[in-house]
Amino acid sequence: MTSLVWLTILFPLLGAVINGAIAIRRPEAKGLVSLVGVGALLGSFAVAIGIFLEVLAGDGTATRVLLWQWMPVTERLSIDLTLQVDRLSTVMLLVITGVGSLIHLFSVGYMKSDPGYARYFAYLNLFVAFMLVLVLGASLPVSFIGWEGVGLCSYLLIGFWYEVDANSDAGKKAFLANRIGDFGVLMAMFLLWWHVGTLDYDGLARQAPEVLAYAGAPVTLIALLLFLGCTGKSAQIPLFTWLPDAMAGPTPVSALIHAATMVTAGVFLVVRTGVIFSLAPVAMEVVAITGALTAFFAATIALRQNDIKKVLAYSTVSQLGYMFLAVGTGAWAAGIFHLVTHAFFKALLFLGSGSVIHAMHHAQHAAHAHGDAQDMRLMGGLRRAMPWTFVLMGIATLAIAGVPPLAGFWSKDEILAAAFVRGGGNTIYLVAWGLGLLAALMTAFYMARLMAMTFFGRFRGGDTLEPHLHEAPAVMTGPLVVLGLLSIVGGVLNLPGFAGGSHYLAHWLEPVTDATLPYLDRLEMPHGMTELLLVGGAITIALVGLALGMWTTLRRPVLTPAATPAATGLARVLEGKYFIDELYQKVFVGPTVWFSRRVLWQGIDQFLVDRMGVGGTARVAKGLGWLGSRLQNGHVALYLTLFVAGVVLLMRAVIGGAP
Amino acid sequence: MTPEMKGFLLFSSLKMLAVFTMTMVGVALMTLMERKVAGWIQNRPGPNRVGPTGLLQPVADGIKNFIKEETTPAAANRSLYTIAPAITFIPAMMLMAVIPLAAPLPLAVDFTLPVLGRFVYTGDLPMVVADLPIGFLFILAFSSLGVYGVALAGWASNSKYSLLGGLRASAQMISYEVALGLSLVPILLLSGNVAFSEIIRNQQEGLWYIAPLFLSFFVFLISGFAETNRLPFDLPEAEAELVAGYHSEYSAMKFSLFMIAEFAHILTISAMVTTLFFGGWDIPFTSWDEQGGVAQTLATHLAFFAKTFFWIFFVMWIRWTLPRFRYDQLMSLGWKVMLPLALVYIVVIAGAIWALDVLAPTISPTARAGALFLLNLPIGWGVFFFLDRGRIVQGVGQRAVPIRAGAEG
Amino acid sequence: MDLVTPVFWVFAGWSVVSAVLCITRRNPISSALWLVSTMFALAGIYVLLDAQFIAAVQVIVYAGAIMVLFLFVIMLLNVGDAPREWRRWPVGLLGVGLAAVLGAQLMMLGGYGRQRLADEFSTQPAPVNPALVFPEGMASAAAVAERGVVGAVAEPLFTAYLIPFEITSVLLLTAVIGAVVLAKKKL
Amino acid sequence: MLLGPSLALSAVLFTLGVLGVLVRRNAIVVFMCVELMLNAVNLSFVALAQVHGLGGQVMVIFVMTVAAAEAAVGLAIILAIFRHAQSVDLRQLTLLKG
Repeated sequence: MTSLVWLTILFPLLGAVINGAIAIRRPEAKGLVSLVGVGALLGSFAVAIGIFLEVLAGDGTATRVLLWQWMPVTERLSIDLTLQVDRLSTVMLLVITGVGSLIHLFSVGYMKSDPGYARYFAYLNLFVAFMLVLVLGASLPVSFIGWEGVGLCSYLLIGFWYEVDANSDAGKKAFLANRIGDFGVLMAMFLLWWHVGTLDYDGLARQAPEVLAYAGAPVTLIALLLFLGCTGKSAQIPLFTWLPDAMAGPTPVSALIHAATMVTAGVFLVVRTGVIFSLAPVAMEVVAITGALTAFFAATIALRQNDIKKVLAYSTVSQLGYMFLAVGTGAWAAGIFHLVTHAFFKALLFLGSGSVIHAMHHAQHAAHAHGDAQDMRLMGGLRRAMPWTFVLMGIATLAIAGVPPLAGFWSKDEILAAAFVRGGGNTIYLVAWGLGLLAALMTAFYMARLMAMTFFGRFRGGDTLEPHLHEAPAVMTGPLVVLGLLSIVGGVLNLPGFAGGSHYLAHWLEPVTDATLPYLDRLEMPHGMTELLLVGGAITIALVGLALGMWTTLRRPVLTPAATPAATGLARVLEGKYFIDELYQKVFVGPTVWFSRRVLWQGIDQFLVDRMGVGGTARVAKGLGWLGSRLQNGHVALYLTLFVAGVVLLMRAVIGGAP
Repeated sequence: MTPEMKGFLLFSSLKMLAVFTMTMVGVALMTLMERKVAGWIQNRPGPNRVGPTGLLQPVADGIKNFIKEETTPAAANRSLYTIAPAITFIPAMMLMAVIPLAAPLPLAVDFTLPVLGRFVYTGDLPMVVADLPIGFLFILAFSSLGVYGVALAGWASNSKYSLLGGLRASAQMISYEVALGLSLVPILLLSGNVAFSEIIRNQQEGLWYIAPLFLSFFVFLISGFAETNRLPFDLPEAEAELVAGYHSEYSAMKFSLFMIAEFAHILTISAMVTTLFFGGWDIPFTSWDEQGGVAQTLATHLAFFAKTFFWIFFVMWIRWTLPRFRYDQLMSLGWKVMLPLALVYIVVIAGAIWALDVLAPTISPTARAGALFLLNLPIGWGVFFFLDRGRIVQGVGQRAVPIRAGAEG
Repeated sequence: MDLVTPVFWVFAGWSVVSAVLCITRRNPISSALWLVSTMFALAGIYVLLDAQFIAAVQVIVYAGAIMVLFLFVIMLLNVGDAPREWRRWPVGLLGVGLAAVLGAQLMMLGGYGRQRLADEFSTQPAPVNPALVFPEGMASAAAVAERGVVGAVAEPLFTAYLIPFEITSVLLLTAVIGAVVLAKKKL
Repeated sequence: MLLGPSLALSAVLFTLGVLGVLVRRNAIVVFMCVELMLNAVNLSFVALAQVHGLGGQVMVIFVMTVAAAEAAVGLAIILAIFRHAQSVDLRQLTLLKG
């Protein structure tokens, strides 16, 4: 089965091709599109399960599947298209195909009435194919194909409703931010090739420690450049601004790409190249503190957002920060663990919000009303109309807030414990731990606020809409139920000792993560009192945050957008997302545009290249040609005379001073 | 200067003198002969007033030409007009210098003259002015120079008939020169040499080349007619169309130089045919003539003379028998028949010689030539069959209107 | 004293005088005839240089074919004496000067002996054995003595130079086609 | 052997050819002067063939072949030019004017 791993990529790729063809020739054949689109993912998932069972039975050694020689450049650098199946990629494989299947299924209901149905599924299938290439690639270049491919699909899907300028702008923004990160990855690849001479993950893990000095400048630079790519792809400071805008795409896309899979690629890459990072302690610190800061800042912004998807978007950025905090402390397994559980509950949250938006949208449609279907201030009391969605989103909220025994509790607790342990010897990690705790508090708070504004109280969207609110169809709630179950039980993957587990996932991943052990102290998880204190603190923070959120929101009636006074002070800063976008606009975009327009375009291109370079060359050539044409007066005699003169000179040169 | 060298120079000068005299006298007699033959063919006496049976007629003609008035057209290019007859005459005269007239004469002389000193010559004296190693290439080279005289005469006269005649003559000569030269290549292949003495010796050892190289002979003869501007190829001077062609404007001695050159060419062509295809001075069926000696030299000279005389007669015979070709027919005969024929024949002969050398390396020259002769029989028959296509060879009998038995009664 | 040297000088003088007349005669036909005369003299010199076959071919091809072609063209075009055939004198003077310099340079090449040529031709350090650089072929006289006039030239022509020989046949074919296409008014 | 005098004669004839090419303005005469130059080179070849083997004579044959081809094509071109311009005077033939 392992050798058939390429099937998992081939199915969605074929699905993309077929759906693309349908989108061009026969976009109204939605039944066929659903069959192909969902079927491809289910087929992929089936193969993935087969592979998983095989890997489960194996001893943890990686299997490499050579598809073909891609770039046989030299004897030393021969890049093959090889897929690598080990325990890490199997986890990613399962998450991507599993969650991907559910989201595809959900999309069948959500996108039912969209005219671009076939195009949507073509993009989505293509995305899954690229994502699988990313996680299955056995070397950086192969992964980079996927890395770029998912960026492309992300761009296509964010701008899916490209008729609206804002949507396509959001797509471009995402793409550009990703490009900045990709530059880092490319540079890192060049440097790795320069220093180590291989780009293979296996080869890197073996050879990098021999070639690159521990904590040396090259390895630190490489790690930081890789991390730059990760901040782009995973929306970390400073490249996080694109992710909230990416919510312009369809909600299932947000769930799949911008919550569950693509944005976690950065975390995955850091774990994949863990050896490089573990050789560069400074880079590790940067990763950890960046992650913690992102988690904190994104959480603060989420506090004051009113768009349901924006809240979830900042929540995603925040949770990704957690993951980077985890990998920054060297708790690789904790990072992957949180990645998995986060995929479950964040996908659930997004799909739930999708369900809500779907209901709001349909209600508005039925009542011929117009309004923002995503503004929470226009919702409220939806629990009565959408009990299933309410219950499932409640589960997800508890999970993300960190209430035991739901999945989020275990993974988040793991990360905070790791940061705390590292903080014992390094203040930076202690700061990161503190930021993480605060973020956890705020996470609970804003999630409670979201639940309260959406499902409690009374409906604020107007009386005409209320009768039309209803639960989503089964094809949409079905995946929600599955994800809800996973959110509840996901924690068993890596139960810690005090809960009767044995860090199963961490041990399972050891064949992959142990390569970093020689350069990184093993994390000795706290035991006994300390552990219980930490766990207790975490639970307390979660409960306090939830309670505070519920209380502050329900304390007084939520104001509709029209009635909301302009925010002031800190609230205004938070509502304005710290004005990061404006800052970037002023500091980077504005000068860049000015520089491009004035200097590069008008100065260099128009003046130097066009007028001086091309035009000048042409004019010089013309002038010389004019001079030459004076010489060419058509008289053969002149030509002959010049020719003979040339011969005389040549003779002079050849025989020189002959006697 | 050594006595041997002086002897060589002396005998060479004597041979030059002899050959020149012989050619001039021969040409003079040929003018008479032409008229006699014409008369004979046309059943009339021909010139018979000057001297016994008109024998002195050439002398009378010569005197007449010498004392006639020289005219030069006013618009002519005077220098070229004057030099053109000489350019025609000189190469024609030089051609006879390389043809062996008889078997070598064994000689042993040693004498002293009052002023010039001692002269010594020992060994065989070749009966040829210069036995050049380049042999018939010399003939080809000099006959090609004849074109200049004709072309220049035509052009320098500044008369349209002359110009047309000159151009026609030059084109014709150049065209047939190609076939002429190519027809000689099989001889080179067979004898392995271009020198006349070698060619003659080869024919003495084997057969006369008329047998093994029959088609070469055929092409050579026809091309020779064209080269000499003789009927049936006398388009350049076709009196009915061009008055007299390139020499319309010439008179007196200049005109007679053209005539002498033409007859010298006839002589040369006849001598060439004799030498190349009929064994030269060889007397057939005996090897007595190859022994060397005064008697042999005289006898072989007579043999050579007889053969040449026959071919001169043949040329005249043809002239008074056949009508003139049309110009385009002449050209297509040259380029479309003679040239391909000569080329193909070269290939055939080369292949046959190669096959003989491979299959029977030790075969005697006679047998070799005989084998080639056998090969020539079907080829010759085929060529004539296709060239003729039932027009001449099967001719009259077929074309005659059959008289039916019933019609008589 | 041998007879060859004086005869050579006779032919040499003849050829130079003819060449000078060739380039100075106004009438193109005279020029052509003087050129033929030059070629004829050269053929004589070839005989003296043991190249009898080349001499014959020189007369047959050059004098008998190429120059006749020239003569034809001149006659056809009927380009008589131009009233003033010479170029304006500064141009003429320039031409004479250039030609003089070139001639002087060519004469200077007389200073190139075998040894010097070998030294410059070879990549080895200075004094090289010329015999190694320029392997001696069979000299003309010896080859003629061995294989006859035609065979002497034919042997290298059909062995060592066979491919170039075949290529010249293609060249000739091309020239024939080209000439026909160019000269014929209507094909 | 006459090698030296032959080469000198060759040089003289070549120079005369160059001179003719430079000072004459009748295209046909210029062309003939080119032939004269070719002949001068042939003389060098033949003279050197005396010493260095018969390759020189073979080369002369090639030169003649090329000269024949050149004459055929060149004269055809001159004919065409004459038909076009009614002249073979190089001073009047300025079609190559740039």
